[in-house]
Amino acid sequence: MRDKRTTIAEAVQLVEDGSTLGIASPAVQPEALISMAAVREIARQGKRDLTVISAMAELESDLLAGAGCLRAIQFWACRFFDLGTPPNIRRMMQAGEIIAREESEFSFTLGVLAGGMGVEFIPLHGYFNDHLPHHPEWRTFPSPFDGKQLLAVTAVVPDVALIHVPRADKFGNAQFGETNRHNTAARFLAPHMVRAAKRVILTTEEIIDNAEIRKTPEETGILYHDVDAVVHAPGGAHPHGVVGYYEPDEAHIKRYHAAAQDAERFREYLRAYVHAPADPGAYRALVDAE
Amino acid sequence: MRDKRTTIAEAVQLVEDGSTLGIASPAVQPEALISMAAVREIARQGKRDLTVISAMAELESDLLAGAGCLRAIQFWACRFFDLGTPPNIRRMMQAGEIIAREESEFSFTLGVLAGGMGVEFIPLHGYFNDHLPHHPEWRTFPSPFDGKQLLAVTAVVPDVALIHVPRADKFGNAQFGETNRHNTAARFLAPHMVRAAKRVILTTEEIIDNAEIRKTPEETGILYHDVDAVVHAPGGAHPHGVVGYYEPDEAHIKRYHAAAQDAERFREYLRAYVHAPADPGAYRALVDAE
Amino acid sequence: MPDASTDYTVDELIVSLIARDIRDHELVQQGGGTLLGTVAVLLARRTHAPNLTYNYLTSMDPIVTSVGNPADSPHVVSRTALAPFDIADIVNMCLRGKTDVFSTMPAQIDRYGNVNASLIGDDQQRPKVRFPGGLGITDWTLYAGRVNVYVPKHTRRVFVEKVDYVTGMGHFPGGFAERVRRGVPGRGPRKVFSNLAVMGFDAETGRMRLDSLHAGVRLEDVQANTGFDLLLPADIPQTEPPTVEEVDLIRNEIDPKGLRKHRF
Amino acid sequence: MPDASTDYTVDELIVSLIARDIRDHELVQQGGGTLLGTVAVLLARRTHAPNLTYNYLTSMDPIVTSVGNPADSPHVVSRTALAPFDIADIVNMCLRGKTDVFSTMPAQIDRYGNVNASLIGDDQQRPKVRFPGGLGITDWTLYAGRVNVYVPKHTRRVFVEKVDYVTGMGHFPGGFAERVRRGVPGRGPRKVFSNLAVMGFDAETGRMRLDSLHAGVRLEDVQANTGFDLLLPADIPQTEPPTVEEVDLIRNEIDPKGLRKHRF
Repeated sequence: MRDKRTTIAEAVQLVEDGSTLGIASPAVQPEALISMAAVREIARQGKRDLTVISAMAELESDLLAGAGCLRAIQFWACRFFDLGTPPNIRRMMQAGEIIAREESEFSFTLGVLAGGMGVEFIPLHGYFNDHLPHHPEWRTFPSPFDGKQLLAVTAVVPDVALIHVPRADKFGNAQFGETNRHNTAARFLAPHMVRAAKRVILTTEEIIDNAEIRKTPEETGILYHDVDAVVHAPGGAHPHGVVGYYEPDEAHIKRYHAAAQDAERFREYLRAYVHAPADPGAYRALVDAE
Repeated sequence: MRDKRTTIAEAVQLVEDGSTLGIASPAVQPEALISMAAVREIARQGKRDLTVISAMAELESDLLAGAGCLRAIQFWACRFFDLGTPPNIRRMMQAGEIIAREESEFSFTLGVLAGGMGVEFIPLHGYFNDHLPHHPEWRTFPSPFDGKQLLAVTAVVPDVALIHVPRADKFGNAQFGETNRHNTAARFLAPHMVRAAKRVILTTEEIIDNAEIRKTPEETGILYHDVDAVVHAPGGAHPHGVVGYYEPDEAHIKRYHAAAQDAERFREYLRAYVHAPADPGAYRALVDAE
Repeated sequence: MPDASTDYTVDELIVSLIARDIRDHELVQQGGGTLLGTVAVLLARRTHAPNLTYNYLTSMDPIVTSVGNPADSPHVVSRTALAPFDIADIVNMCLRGKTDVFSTMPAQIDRYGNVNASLIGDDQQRPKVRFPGGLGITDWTLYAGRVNVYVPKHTRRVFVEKVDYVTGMGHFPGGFAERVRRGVPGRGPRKVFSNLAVMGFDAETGRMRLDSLHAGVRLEDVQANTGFDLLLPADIPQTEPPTVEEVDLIRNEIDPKGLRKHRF
Repeated sequence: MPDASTDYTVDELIVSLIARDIRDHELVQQGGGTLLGTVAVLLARRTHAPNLTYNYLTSMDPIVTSVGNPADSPHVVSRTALAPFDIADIVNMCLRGKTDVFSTMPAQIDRYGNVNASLIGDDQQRPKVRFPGGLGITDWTLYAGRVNVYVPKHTRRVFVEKVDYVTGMGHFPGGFAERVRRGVPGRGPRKVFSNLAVMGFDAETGRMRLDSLHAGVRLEDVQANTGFDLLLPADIPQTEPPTVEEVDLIRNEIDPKGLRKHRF
């Protein structure tokens, strides 16, 4: 095991223009494993032409959309909490500026499972709908058993996956804490998305000793060999919450939603929250002061 | 949810001659989820031409072999604790009387995963060895992506799966207790094998109220809708152990191993332990008295 | 016979219709976005289907008796469930044919029961309106035993000749047998409950058929608000109203805050 | 340079050879049946590879310092691991190329490094001897980075012209490149450590090659006990002995009960 600690600015160098970005798992309030610290840094560094793979594309994908980082989004839903389609995504998809790779819960899950298991694809029978033409990465083929048409749901293998966890050691062994117990969607998707990815950026509320990890091995959700960069970023899920650390910041989420309604106001938001703070610590000081 | 309680004799009627039988998971001493109560009843009822699917075929498969119930065994290992190949299996395979469908840990696991997920198969790349000709249920086919040869590891779908658990309610919701925590092989294979099967016979140390299940939902490993028969069979894993209930019966395991060395002595064993006791209660009284 | 209610709203009628389609001992899949569907499940459990179970977001069969209280939130009730349930559990349960019925409220539905929850417009990559998308609608229309659809406002904007995006697959021209022939395990859309009528599907042609009209609704009202020709039975009965007991349970015990009325 | 031992047994030599092939920071897969392999992993960790990790049956990287004590049993040490590990974890870790090295002791090995742990005899469905089978040998020879093989008794019964059953795949005629061409991710057998010699494989032909002779062993001893022609290098060096420190660690700290000597 190697020490993988670095800064968020360094870590995000792993994300190249044109690459695919896996969001570990959807937010299920009051819990999220979404690394907003990494998302903000990606926007700050002005990455381009990314494809985000996010089961439920929400604030994180919307921020990247509004910052001009995205070419496409692969999702089973894109919604902003209970407020409908995320504003930037809605506006930009309706303008034809972002490609929608909509699919279903089952195909998304099987794709992530295939990626996490290390197999090429998982075959799905009887899959008929309008998602198919929007997934050039999929293939249809005859079953080797009965010749009926099957869909090869291609393994999801993001170039980089992002995750924010409560606790990790410097090697990247990470524990989800309470989030693992209640957010059962996260429990499946997060470890599989992390395993599936070629590179993983992990941000964490706390860096703990490896000996602490070994006191409760049954809590470990991610192992060091699947992680490439470990960044200590307290508050790194904000405005999402992290159970046991902080609640979702509902006021900020509303402010975001209002700002994202038009491109000009959103540029203001980006200036204030993405470009002005020098790092996750400065961002935290800013939102704590509000 | 329906009350599925029945006797072991009734439950085993679900097993038809010629069918496939899934053993939920291997014994990892001192723990097992193996329903020896159901295995003994199958032998007692003289079922024929069964194919056992057991990751690590051991005492349970050897008993069925010696009782003349088996046509084939599908396994990644067949070994009797630390004592080499199980005696009846060894003798009968060497006589060509039982077909060996040996495979590897990975193919077996992927087959059970496919069965538990409800997909036709899982594709495995680069699988070259001598297991292939012994698995007529598998297919090779060209990858729909790059044309390279893939193995379709066919979903394992046993006609009937057997499992013995510490606690279950009358509907078949079952909790593994301590076994779930230490026996991580069981933790994956057992629920998937149960899900994969067309019918499931569940024997249990205790029948508890449904309200008890709901007090610790996170302990539940099997859900009612995957279970067809629930049999209250205390001691039903013997001579295996069940953590928190009883230890493995090492003396009995040795006695079994000695008896199985030749067919005549094994008939004696079957008379004493399979045919003489009228039911799991009588069996338990017999071995408790030893 | 239980007393038919004479004092009910159309949302209560639809709750009753969805509930009555659930049979005892069935396993119901209930999404998070459709609270009316949850009310129907709870009603069925309180009336003719006490042994049903349902998958409620992240847990299996939690004990829920009403909607709209913090104590009924998925996180809290999951502590009374049979088991926590993750997305892989949901997938494998359904692909193995265990999930009996699901209900959904799409933006559009066409004559074959194809449903759209994705977008409005001719160009799927430059739509007039982008919706949040289908979540599991695609999957349950293909893999659950059957699906019921409800529509709060029966208009030509919802009942269209052809949906702009097939989020959930309906029937094929060629009828119910065509699903079997193509290896689609689920039976697909069974009933459509709107504020005007109940519709089903014709087994031979897969086309939508009028089954009954709600009290006070005329055939012309339905036809004028449907963007395609409905098949018509020889006799058009009136929709069975909810019972007094059902309305009382819905209104006073299960959903006293009226959350079911969203979009009605 | 550390002091070479002059007082060591062949099992200690083989432990040292397996250990030295493990590089620091590598992830080692260790089966349950091969305790000598476990001793080698623990030795590597105590010497040149302090940052290696290993998957020990049902847990990932438990803290184990010796073998043969009840306190070292997999169940007990798993409480000090990074995480519990189930069979699906093992599969996905290896299929994704994370597993670096594995060692195994087969019943037979042939000139291409095919290994047999399944049976002896001409008829695979009516063998002369049925063994317990290969467990994960098949998988690690295909999907782990590389595999080392050890043989306690170098004889013609073990080193055979053609194995009776290919439990684990060796190299193809055509050499190492043929694995890549056929889409086999792992590099397969790297070294064979017997009680007489160290063997490797020729990249161009995939055939077994003599690398070194243990002290006191003559080339003829090896050839007489090998059922096929070994490729021979121009110069045949003597196998590097273990160091004094290694022998001391093996004998006195890691495996004082001598469990590594099983089958030697």
